Amino acid sequence: MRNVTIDVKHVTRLEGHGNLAVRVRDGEITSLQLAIVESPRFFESFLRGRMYDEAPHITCRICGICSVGHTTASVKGIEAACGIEVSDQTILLRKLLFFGEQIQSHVLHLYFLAVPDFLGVGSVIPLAATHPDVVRRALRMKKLANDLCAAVGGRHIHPIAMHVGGFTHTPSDEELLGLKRRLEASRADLAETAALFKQLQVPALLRDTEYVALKVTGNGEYAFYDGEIVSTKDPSPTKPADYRNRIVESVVEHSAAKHCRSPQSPSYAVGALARFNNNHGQLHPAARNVAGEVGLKAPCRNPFHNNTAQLVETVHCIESSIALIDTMLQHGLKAEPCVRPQRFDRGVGLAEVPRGLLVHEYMLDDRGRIENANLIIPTGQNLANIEADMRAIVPAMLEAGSSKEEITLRLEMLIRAYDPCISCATHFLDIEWVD
Amino acid sequence: MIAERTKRAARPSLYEPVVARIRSVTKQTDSEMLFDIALPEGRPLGHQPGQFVQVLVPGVGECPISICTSPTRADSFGLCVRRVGDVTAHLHGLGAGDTVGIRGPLGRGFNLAEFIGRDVLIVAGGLGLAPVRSLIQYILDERANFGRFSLLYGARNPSELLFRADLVRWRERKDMNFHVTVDKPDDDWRGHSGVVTTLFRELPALDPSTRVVVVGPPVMFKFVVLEVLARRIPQKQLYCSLERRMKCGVGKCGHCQVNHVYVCMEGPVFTYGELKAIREAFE
Amino acid sequence: MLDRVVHRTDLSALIDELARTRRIVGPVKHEDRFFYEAVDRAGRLDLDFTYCVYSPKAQLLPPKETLLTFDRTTGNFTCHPLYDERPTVLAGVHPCDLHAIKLLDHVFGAEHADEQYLSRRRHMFLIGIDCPHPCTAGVFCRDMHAHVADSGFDLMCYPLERDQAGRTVRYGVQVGTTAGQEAILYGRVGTPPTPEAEQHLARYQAEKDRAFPKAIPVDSAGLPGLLAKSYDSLLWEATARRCYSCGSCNLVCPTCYCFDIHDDGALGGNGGERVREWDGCQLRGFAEVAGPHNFRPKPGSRLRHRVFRKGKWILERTGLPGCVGCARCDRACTARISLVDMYKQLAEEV
Amino acid sequence: MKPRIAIFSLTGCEGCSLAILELEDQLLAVLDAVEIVNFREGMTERAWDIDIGFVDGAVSTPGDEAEIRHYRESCKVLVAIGACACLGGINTLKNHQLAAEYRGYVYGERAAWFPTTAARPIAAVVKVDYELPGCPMVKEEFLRFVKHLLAGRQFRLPDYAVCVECKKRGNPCLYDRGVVCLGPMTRAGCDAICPTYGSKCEACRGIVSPEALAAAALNLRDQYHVPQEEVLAGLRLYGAYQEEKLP
Ligand SMILES: Cc1cc2nc3c(=O)[nH]c(=O)nc-3n(C[C@H](O)[C@H](O)[C@H](O)COP(=O)(O)OP(=O)(O)OC[C@H]3O[C@@H](n4cnc5c(N)ncnc54)[C@H](O)[C@@H]3O)c2cc1C
Ligand code: SF4
Ligand code: SF4
Ligand code: SF4
Repeated sequence: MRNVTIDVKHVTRLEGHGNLAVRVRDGEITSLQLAIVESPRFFESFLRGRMYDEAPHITCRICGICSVGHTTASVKGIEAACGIEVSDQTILLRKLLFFGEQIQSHVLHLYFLAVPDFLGVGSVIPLAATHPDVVRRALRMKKLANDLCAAVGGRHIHPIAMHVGGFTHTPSDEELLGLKRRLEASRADLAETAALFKQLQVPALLRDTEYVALKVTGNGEYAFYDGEIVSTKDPSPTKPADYRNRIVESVVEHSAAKHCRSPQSPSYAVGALARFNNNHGQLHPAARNVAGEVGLKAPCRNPFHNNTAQLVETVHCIESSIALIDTMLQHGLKAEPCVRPQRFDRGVGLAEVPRGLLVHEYMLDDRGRIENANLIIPTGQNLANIEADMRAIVPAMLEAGSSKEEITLRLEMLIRAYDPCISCATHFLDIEWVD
Repeated sequence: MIAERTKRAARPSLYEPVVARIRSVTKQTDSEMLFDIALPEGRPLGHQPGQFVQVLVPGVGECPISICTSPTRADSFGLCVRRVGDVTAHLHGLGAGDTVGIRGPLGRGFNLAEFIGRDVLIVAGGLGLAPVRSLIQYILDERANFGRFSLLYGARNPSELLFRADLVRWRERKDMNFHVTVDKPDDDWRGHSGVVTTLFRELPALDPSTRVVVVGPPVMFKFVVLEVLARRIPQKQLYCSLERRMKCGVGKCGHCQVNHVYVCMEGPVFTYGELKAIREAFE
Repeated sequence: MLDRVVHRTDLSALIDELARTRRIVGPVKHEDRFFYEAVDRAGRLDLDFTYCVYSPKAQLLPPKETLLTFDRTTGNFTCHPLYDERPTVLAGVHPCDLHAIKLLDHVFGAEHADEQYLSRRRHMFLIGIDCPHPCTAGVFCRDMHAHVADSGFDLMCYPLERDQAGRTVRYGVQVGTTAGQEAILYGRVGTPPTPEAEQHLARYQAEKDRAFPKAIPVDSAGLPGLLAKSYDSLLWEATARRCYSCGSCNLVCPTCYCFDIHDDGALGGNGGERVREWDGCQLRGFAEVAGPHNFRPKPGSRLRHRVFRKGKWILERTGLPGCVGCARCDRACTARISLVDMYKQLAEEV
Repeated sequence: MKPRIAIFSLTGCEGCSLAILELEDQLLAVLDAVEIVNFREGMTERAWDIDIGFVDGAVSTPGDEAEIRHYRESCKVLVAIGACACLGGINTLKNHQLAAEYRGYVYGERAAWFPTTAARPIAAVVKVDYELPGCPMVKEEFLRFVKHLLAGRQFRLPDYAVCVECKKRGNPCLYDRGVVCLGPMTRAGCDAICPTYGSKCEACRGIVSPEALAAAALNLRDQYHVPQEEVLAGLRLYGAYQEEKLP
């Protein structure tokens, strides 16, 4: 098979809209694009002129799945710009909320978006009939994560209680205790999930990739909320405010979307696997155990193993949530007023959201209004890398005599493995489809 | 919904309906159906003409409907229901053998003591015939206890006439003075046409002691009252029936309150004299 | 007349004793406001509270409750009423709210008794706490003769003595019912009142009388007359221009008891329930019927309806005041529409 | 026959579609009662013979416009879910800026490469049968909607303000703490979730009635001295802004 044309309009089981187009002529890839057709949203534009404390509420509307992540990066960016130091309690609560979202998002991705591929069905819906226990388990874990978010933030999608400077609500001891019990009970579900993933055949793909993530140096924790930028090619840490030294946004000829590269590589990857590759030593022991069980070893360069890394991170987040709740119960939570701004200036907030490194940068005027904003979303950073992976997969599969359908499915699986959150795309271009 | 511990109390809840069975459903017009309903063991409802019941369709809701048969008749009672919303639409979907919840009889009906031995004039417009039909039947069943009896009935057009079988029978009766009219006659209509007030021409002179009942839409109500008062009938002898939103039907939920009265308790039947003190009733 | 004198710790012990077979509900402080809340022991209550933002109405007529569950099978159904019969001690009810509960008792206990309300009420032990001075500015309980209560409680506690921190340390207790009597005897709390304590109470009451000012131009007996002359006042429409029709004034009011009933069916299956929920005459759809026709479409007529209910109609129907002057409605109104202001303006008009 | 359901997304964050998946406890019962035949975010299969279509997101490009017309043709009942679909949502913030400005700011010289229009609720383009507002849509309301539809009952949105739910929950009122909350003028149905978690209502479910909006204009200016532009900025956030209705 020398000529292949693959067109997938609106790749399914993705957050947002993406089109895939591959042209192979005489065994050579003549064009390959993952095009983002999500409507442009102009967040950076309409943030301008709004008050500083509105930024988290506005930017969390970038994406329903990672709204906690956006809120977190946003409050951190604004706080940096306002010289606000939040209390230890606030940080504890933020981390717990963050874990809630991490679990929620990973479970959703693993069970609803990825598992159907492995089990050869089109969605989770038929699984309700064929594998009811699997679906029930997925819903149970998702609900636990949701309730965790709700107890801290009011709800998971677009959290309410988290503001610049602190929280307007604190969960009660009873709520925390209840959640802790359920988190502990969920270990059984995690074990079953690990067992399920051990059975699944993960396609192989090895390509030299740079993995970029936040890292808390020293004996610090596995980075989600805090950290500096590192990568598998350049482990020296870069401060959040200097993120532009590590992330170069650029325009690529063949694609209408902005791509990202690093000083070291034309493309790089962020996300669960990137975090695992950089920070695996800081995982909770239970998570490390599961990594061993399912055979995930750092450095792992197979992007399909992003799912496996998500599973490992889910274990880490559950265990860390239990520890966080213990700390909270020990110290007791009290209502605290939100910390007020000291100044209005420039600030950068970074966070490792489920899909990878998220950047929120703000410039405020002297009345606290947003003058400029720059938001870099994980999926934007991964796009170039996804395309590079696809360029490696297609010739290899053609070589192996795979059919067009097999190639298409494999490419879709690859895209889904990155769990791209296309509705997050703040500055992707909308392109007209040309055949 | 509530995590509270709950159990059955010794006394019954006022919100618990009696489960009653529909014996038959008869189509009246395109939007009205007549339901014949029996309580368990043929128990009589024990109502007065002019009272109403709360009808429950579980899962949909409850609504007040006037009882349109006389307590002197049979071991069942009638409800004539116009389809306007959720509950009424679901009622229209039910058939013989189905069950509904019934609470009642509720409210204050016609004060029969006031009517007995007197001339009676009933003027009904549209669906207003339903609540007064119980009184009409009562008078006809106890005909000897009343004086001269006249009934004027108006509908918008012939297809909206209710209780057609009754209309035929009433017309044939010698012991009542019955006239019917439609606002907009069609080609087949042979009877009187025009608004209901035009039927007053067909009436003999009214005795000043006549008890008059007027039930119908607000506009009709106003013009009929003018006709009646012009014939020097005292306001306290003039009766009408009010409609309001109702939830509990027993003077608690507040929805049917009009100024100081609860329509479900002091009404739905009021004399015009009483109504005048209820200013909001005319707003 | 006092029946007992108890120390604050005795009162706590008494409540805890009662709570061996009952839940405890009473004022709990959150930031600087008090709310009725279920607690596990009396020590969590703050009986020196000023006022509770919400009245105890919610304890007797919950914002939302299931009246019946039903089960539908083809063409047939059965209904099961539900009751909340948890024995409860409601500790810390001010006289105004005791008056309000009396009104609720009357409304729900009268003709067509509401067993869902009454069963809850019958299982409620009420401990009143008298207020030595107005709980906050703007109240007009005195004008409504609701600043003192001589019945409607199981026990009534008069705060006779305070410590330096302003906490009541000694209460004079008056027994209102045999249940109250039994609780005192069974709990063996406090000491019999001495003549000195009686004098103390007399002094307390005299001081209280001076502490409660007149706040509106007429009292509860004069209100019906004032309102009768004000039906056509332009004040209603003028004031209502600011009214959101948000119903907050209704819902926080201890004497507003209007409700809605609706059905909630289960998804798939034949079960479901009939649910009662708070409603309020200020809400736009309150008097709306199918059609749709709204019998009270204008905010001005709704506002007038509420004020007439509070000041005139309930009193005339029940003989009990329809408003106890707690001013919760005034405080809850974010448009700052105030009964006190309206009464003052109406009095100036006539 | 189970009703055939589809879930579509236009310009938005897809949080409303996600909220359906977050019904966890009732999701299996919902899946039992209906047949989902088209849901890009959650499944590969797609069908176009649809009884009820739920759409989240606003119409903000010519592409969206074509899509929504196609959905309208394919669905017997069309339901707008979420603030974006019902009110235009947060996307409408750009409507208050000059197009050249907001496009150029994000895309620089290449702004001309792609088309965009003012963000609009979908009812501005096609007939919408029901709206379930909120940012995100309230999943309990979605469930109530589905139950009503399955039982053949008419679905109505609450026609009262958020304060009602706040009171039923026994929340302290934010005005009591000096915070100007938009609850009194906003349509309820969210169970007052924001005030319950200590945050002011931001009117994501839209204005409850013209009278309430008029009252707000008077009260916020006269009683709370909030400058008009701040009131407008607040109401613009989720598209609840209704310039023509302000007195
Ligand atoms: C005393 C009395 C007697 C009545 N007698 C009859 C009769 O004999 N025949 C008949 O067809 N109709 C009668 N009605 C009107 C009937 O009650 C309404 O048409 C019915 O409530 C509409 O309910 P629905 O659920 O179909 O409409 P929806 O619009 O879906 O009603 C929603 C809810 O609003 C309330 N509601 C709506 N309209 C009314 C209304 N007009 N009155 C009271 N509550 C209302 C009900 O609680 C209802 O559940 C009477 C009303 C009253 C007050
Ligand atoms: S009307 Fe106002 S002052 Fe009177 S009892 Fe109700 S809330 Fe209190
Ligand atoms: S609280 Fe105020 S604004 Fe709300 S309905 Fe009552 S009077 Fe109107
Ligand atoms: S907090 Fe907001 S929504 Fe709640 S009662 Fe106050 S004004 Fe109304």
